[in-house]
Amino acid sequence: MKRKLPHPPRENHPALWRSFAELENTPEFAHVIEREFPGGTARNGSGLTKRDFVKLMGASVALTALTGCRRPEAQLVPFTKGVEWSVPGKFLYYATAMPIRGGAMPLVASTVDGRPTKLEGNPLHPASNGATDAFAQASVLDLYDPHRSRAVKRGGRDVLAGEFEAYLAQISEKRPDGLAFLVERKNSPTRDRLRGELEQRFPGLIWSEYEPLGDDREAVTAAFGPGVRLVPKFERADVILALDSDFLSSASEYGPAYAAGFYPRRNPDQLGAPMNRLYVVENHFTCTGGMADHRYRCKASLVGEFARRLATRIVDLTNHSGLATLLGAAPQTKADFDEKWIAECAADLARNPGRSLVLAGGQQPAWVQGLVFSINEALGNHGMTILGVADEAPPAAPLGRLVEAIRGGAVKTLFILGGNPAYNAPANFALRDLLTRVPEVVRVGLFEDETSAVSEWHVPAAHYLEAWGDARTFEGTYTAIQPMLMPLWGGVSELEVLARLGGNAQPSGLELVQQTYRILSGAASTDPKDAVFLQGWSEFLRNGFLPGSQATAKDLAFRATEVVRLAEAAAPVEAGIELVFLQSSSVDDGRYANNSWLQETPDFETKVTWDNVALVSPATAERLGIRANNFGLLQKVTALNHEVDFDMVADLITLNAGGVAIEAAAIVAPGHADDSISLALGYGRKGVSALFENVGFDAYPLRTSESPRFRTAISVSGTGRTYPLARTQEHKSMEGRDLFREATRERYKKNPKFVQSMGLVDAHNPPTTSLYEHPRLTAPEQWGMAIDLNTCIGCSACAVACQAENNVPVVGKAEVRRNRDMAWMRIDRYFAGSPENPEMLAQAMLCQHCENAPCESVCPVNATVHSEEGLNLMAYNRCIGTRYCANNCPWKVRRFNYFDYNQRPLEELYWGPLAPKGMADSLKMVKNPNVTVRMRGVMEKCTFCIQRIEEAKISRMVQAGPRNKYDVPVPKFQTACQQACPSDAIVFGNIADPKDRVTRLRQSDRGYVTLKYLNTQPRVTYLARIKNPNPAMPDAAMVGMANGPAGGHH
Amino acid sequence: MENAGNPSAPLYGVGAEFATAADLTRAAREIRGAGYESFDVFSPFPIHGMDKIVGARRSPLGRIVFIGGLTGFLTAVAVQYLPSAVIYPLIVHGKPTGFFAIPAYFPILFETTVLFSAFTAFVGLLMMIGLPRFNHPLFNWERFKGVSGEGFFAVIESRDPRFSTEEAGRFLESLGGSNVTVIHED
Amino acid sequence: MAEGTVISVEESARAAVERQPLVAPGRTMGWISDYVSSIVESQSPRWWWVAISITGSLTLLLLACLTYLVATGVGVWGNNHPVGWAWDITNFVFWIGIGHAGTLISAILFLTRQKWRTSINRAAEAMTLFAVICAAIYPTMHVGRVWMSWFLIPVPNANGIWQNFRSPLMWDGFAVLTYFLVSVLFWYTGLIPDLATLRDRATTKVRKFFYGILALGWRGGNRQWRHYEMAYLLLAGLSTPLVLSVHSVVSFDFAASVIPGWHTTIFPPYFVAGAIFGGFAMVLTILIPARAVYRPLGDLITVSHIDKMCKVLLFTGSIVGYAYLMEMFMAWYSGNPFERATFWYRVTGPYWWAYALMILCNVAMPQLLWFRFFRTHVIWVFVIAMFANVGMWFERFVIVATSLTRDFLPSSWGMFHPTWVDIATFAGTLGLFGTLFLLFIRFLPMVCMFEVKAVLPSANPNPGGKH
Amino acid sequence: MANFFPKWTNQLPWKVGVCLSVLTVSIASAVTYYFTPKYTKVGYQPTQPVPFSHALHVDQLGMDCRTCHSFVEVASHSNVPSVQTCMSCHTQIKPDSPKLAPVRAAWNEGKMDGPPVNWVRIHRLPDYVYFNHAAHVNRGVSCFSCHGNVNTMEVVYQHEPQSMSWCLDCHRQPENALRPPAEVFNLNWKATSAHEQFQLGSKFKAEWGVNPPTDCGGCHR
Repeated sequence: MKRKLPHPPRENHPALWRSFAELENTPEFAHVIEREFPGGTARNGSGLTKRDFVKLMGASVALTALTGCRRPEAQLVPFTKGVEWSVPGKFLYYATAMPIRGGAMPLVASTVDGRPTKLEGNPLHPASNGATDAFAQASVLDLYDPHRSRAVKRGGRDVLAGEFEAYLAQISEKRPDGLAFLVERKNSPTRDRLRGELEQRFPGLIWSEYEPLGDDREAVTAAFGPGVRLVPKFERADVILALDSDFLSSASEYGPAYAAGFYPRRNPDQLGAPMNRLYVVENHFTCTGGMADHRYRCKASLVGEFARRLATRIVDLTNHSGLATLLGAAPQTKADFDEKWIAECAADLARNPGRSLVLAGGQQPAWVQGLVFSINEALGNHGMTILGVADEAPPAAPLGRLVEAIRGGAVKTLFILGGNPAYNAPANFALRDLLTRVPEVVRVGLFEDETSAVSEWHVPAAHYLEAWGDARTFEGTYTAIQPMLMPLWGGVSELEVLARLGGNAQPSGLELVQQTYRILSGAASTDPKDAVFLQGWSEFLRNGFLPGSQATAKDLAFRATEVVRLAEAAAPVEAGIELVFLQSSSVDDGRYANNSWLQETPDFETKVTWDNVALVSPATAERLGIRANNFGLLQKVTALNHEVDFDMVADLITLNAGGVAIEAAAIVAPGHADDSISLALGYGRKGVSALFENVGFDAYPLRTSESPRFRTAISVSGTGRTYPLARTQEHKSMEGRDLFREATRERYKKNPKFVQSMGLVDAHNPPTTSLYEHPRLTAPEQWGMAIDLNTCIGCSACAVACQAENNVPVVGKAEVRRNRDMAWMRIDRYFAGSPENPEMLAQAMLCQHCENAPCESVCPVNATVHSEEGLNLMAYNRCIGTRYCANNCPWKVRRFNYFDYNQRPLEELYWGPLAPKGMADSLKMVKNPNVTVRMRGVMEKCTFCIQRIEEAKISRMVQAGPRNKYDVPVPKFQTACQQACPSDAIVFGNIADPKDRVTRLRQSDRGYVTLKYLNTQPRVTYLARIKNPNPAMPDAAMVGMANGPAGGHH
Repeated sequence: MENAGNPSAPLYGVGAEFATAADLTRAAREIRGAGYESFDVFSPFPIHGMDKIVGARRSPLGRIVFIGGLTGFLTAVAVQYLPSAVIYPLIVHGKPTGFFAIPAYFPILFETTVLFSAFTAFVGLLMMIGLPRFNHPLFNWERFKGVSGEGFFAVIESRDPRFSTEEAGRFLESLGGSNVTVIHED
Repeated sequence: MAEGTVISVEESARAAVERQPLVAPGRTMGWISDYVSSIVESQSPRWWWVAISITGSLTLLLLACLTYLVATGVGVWGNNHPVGWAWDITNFVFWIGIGHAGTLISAILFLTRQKWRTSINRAAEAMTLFAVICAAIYPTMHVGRVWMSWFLIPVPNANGIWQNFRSPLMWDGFAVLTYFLVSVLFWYTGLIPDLATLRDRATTKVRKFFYGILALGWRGGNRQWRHYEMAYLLLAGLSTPLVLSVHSVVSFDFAASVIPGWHTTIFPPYFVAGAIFGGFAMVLTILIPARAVYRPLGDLITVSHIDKMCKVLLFTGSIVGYAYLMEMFMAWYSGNPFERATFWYRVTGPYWWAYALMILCNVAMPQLLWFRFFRTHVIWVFVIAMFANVGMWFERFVIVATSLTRDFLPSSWGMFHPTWVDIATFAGTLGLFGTLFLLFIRFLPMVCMFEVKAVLPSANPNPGGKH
Repeated sequence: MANFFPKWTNQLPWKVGVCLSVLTVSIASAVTYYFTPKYTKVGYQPTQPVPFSHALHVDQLGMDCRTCHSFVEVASHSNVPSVQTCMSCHTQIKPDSPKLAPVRAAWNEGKMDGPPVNWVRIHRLPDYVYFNHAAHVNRGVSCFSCHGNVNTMEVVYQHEPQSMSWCLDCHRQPENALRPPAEVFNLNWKATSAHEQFQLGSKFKAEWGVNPPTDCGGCHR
């Protein structure tokens, strides 16, 4: 029956939108969409428009329907003006790049309705294999961080942006002397160009760059002359020795860019290229150390000595004169190493001249790096596995020189663009106090932080997704940085500030970059209307880089004498306990302290979230009386009980050096070097934001400019107090369950089917059969995944990517402590072997999408059932939250929303309805519109990115139209984790298609499923890890033995 | 003989009280012997073997309950099997949806059968003994209160063809009944 | 007749020396009615007011906790990621277990003609109902979205989707609901004649009215008794398989899963035995104080009753002990290392103390009941029963929670810590249970009068004949 | 003494019983009728800021749905036309009709910075439901199937319950909805008979490999 229910006349309440797609015609929004032509947008001053712009954006949340018959009125607000290229609700992809120390990480940003929600690698780019790291994945959250600074401040008072622009204009006219710049290390041609202009405009200008974790370039310049950068060629290296160098993780300046070269050589099934061999010498477990075929524990301060001993062996083997003379000059320190280890390692290197590669950590003392260069020289690796390229970036003054200038009172006006030197500068500079001596400090930064506190001006900076820019990647390719939307809170970009100082009254980032592009591309005409130019330019933007712009190769002329001079300057290392400064896998050097995705991503080794901890070896812990944690009782460390850490509290210790003392929570780290303590930088920040106040411990106070990597002669004392830690994994041992399987290359050759002989029950059970016939999964697409443990290093990029793609909520430290983290994708980390020097095993764990899924049969309401395509589905809106499925999941990958994590402030979860409801408007913008935001009381888990699967299938249908859709192939797509993985360890696809790569991998000899004997038929296959030990090495017997000497036979 | 209830109101019957269960049993046997049809004996607890004496057949309740149970069983089949196997089968835990899914349905088949049976038993009971009935001529008889304490009563009802007030009263007295009373409705 | 009486005298004499009578000699039917009813008819004693004010406030606490839970989220409990079920389901199984003695005593002992049941079955049945009410709170409230739990009811809806009857939780829901309803019917049917007693003795208008309504106009005629007895027999017959099925179904929640320590075929008999054990323990815990307060009850609930219940306690306790052993043996015998590890952790792992406590309370302590001394000394019995109550709670905790703390993947092992809400909620259900029981003894006959009368010698219709 | 309860109370139990059963039955039927989307949603017809008549534009002027809902074939979401679209005609036709005031306000002499037109949403699915227009209209499912004869509506109202079971009916038996691709946007097209529709539908279903998802994943992500 048909009734008309005329709706009561509308009252004027703020409109609501179901989808952001049909939003608003406000000028701001129009501009956002037209990110291509942002010139002359009203950015200045009026914070108001910005705010309701954000309000509009925020409105993209779904409606909450009232109960009862009267329908709440919702409104559709169409664009007033159609926006070109934007199709409501469809993703648009733009090439851009994220500036990093070494240059840039090429990215593709997925934007929906004008807001970027997800970042992926740019597969077209020569310096990228389409992968990213955790930081890049999480940087999109920084963009929307509600704690970002929003207002221009002078002397702590809000002022209009116009005032700051006037100030800049006045400087560029008056041309005062004593002008200085302190900037982050970037490789941006436009910035260099503007800098050049400024240097002419302001003679005597000091341009200083500082990166707390940047590689020290001094040694390179000394060894190969100025303007040279080294590019290692891993694909050519058969033997690699990493000396305190974590080149695989983002800790290296060039991040996962190296991966492309390295991982293909780790594949034992690869024909042609033999599997490479990796030696690692380090004091604590790094991702690289986890991959090592042979790993040697060594104090970071003794790595130099280790290199010297190695060099002597190599001299014996190669009689290289240059190296010999250098050895004469190198300082000697007493240390007892496993000489056999060194000898065999040296022999292995010497056996492979020109095909070996020795790397030293970028922050090791200059002479150590010099020594390593000359080892490579002796091995004839230069030009073979190590190439030199021209370094276009003009040299900048080190922070030291700026500091002297400030001390001398030569600096009148200091521009600090980005970075946070007041917090992370070397302690011996006492920069925080120095800055107060500078008459005018102008600070442009994303957050109001320690540096803003001591600056006259604080100006909100534009996020790299908000402003035009450019960069060179580590091998020199000229790369575009496109903004995805207008600055949310009116940030200004570094380039604009420089341009204004250069006298450009109305600078536009676009034009600035275009000019640089013209120069670099050698475009004949400089006329922006020129068709040829525009065509090239749009090409440049579409691909994200300028083809053939790689830096010119330079042959490496090794200058032994310079290196000798470095060595002579160096002194032997003092004995005693050392403190090693690490890059945090969560907050880098502290710049991501406000990024909750990263804060909650467990450290790859300790699995600690929201904190940094001091890592100590079992032996040292025992000596210092640091207790390990068993069954909730802190106990003295003995060989027996550092197996388990339950009930996460740790001893607080005091680290004292040169009269400066810091506190830190200490935990026992297997495989850590003795007499050495590792502490990640970037934590313990004050006044960043309420939520992250006093998380972790600040290690910078002990860090000096002389040795950025370590501090020797540390005195350690207990405090008697303990500190609560939030760890997502408490157990270290695999308990002989062979969830992770590995073997040596030899064994693999001898018995290619070795994985089948592993696994407690799996190996011996008769083939599991069912009583009844299983319903046949009929769809032509059957989704499955293969994870190659051989190349997975546990870097967590996949985990963060999953969080970004699937709107996985953050729960905060307190909740993680209650074992309520929500990660759909986690990295299980086990240790195998002796606690002193074990192997580290990293295993990506996610929903296995079992064909016979135990979780399904126990759900009383059919909220989780199976799809025809073999997906284990989870219907949130049907779930009532009995948690039975999670209990019955052998892999424990299901996650339950114990609270309304999306809607309530994390620190007020227990206040229930009394706490304010709703999330920050800007945080709504980062949510993926294609994934439901889960509410309290429902179960959730990995869906194999079903939204991407469905998108692909639908686009096939659209393409097929009135034809048989099965004649049209499903367009290629990747899951978020697969796309992010730098080592290509995750492969997803259709296992019903024999040609699909995943099908081949599932059938490979190394392939196995965990807990096979349960006969749940998982759709996730793991490929066993193959190690490539050197039989002559003393520890060879211990390598590849994660499943026990018997290799799994129990 | 005293009266109970409203003498002008219709007559219900004549009742007498007995001392012990044994006396009542004996009395019942006699009354039956005298050929009375509609009479009943009242006691604080079920007297063993009384049914035989008053010549009552076995209660049919059992058969009724069986039907109730059957209904419950079929309901459960309809609620479980049809939707999950026939109307809208889903792939759950790779388990069959057809006939071989039946074992999973046993618990509820059983529970529902018991539930329906129990309710039939209770409702059936009430129907057969004509409860709830709050008003009854017997309640007019003051001494009858004792029936739930330690009193034993026999009542010959007026609807018995051989009934006559005097005769019945005398007869009961002759059986050793005390406080013989004529019971009227109110 | 005469000689018949002689024989009966001799008989009863022999009986007197052989065993304690079920009802102390010299107690007439009148006395039974008078005394049992007087408990209900007299003024509430002071201790009653004290007791109910305590339990009542605990009940309010329960309400507060549940409100907080639903308004805030399941997170206010200690449940976490490996441990999705903890105190909630532990308490559920605990209460359901207690709810078993009642129907068992009534039904099974009735069918097996155990006359000694008569004076305790009423209280036991009442206890069953109250325990099941407490139990039902947990599965209802532990779900994440209580307001959506109507999804569990198979009614046609606009979503065109049906329940999953393969889920043990569905079985559970039906079993518990059925058990509750059938127990209510059984209990009420048994009450009708006694309610009539109260009705007939009632003096005030209010009592006349309410007991009159409740008694449904029962007249105690043979026409009613014969159907009544049949109905009672049928209900007893139905309840007997039911009571055995309910806890078996509850155990399916665990037995039907894949988790080591849960996935065990021994569970159904093991759980039922445990339930009877716990149930009888609770009956004793309640009746012994009641006996102490209402002294003359001692003549109805005699030492011989307690002695008999102790024997049941000893028997079931030993079955439970055997089950513990069997679990261990099977874990070892299966050769499945996951099984082995789980049970090894139970004994040696972080929760070893819970396991030890369980063994002490459920297996060790009841062994004392081999000795007549302990069976007949009420204080001892009470102490042992208390141990059994505690032990049964820990058995459920060990099975439900600690199995989850360590299952297949060591990476996801974790501990469970109760929050104050967990504790307060449990205390609250104890309060609710107490409140309901106190109300019961104030307003309903605690002992089944008509059945007790029926076992008196004077109830024999033909004293001459042999019965 | 007399009975405590008067005679008439003997009838009470039956009366109460009958009343209760009648009550429960009526409540049940009321709920099933009044609280289902069929009743609560169908016929919802709010007043719109601009009295736009589909009947006029489609039936009389013969405009195609896609003229205004331009993205329906490519996007998950069928867009409401931008003011630009309206004004592309209405700058010439009825340029100053009072009905168009809100549109002109938003248009604002082509500066397009006026207050947006707030249309009232009629068809609304919950936010956990992902419906895709493109997937349907490209595969022979007409607008008519979900929106009814919008072409004849003076003021648009909701024509179908759009409840989950309603969706499933079609997903389980797409034969009843599939029509020739050419007729998808022709809301007047009708198969001559249910039988013919079924024939046609089955044919298309086979030819196009139409296999609509009937598990959760199809719509819930």
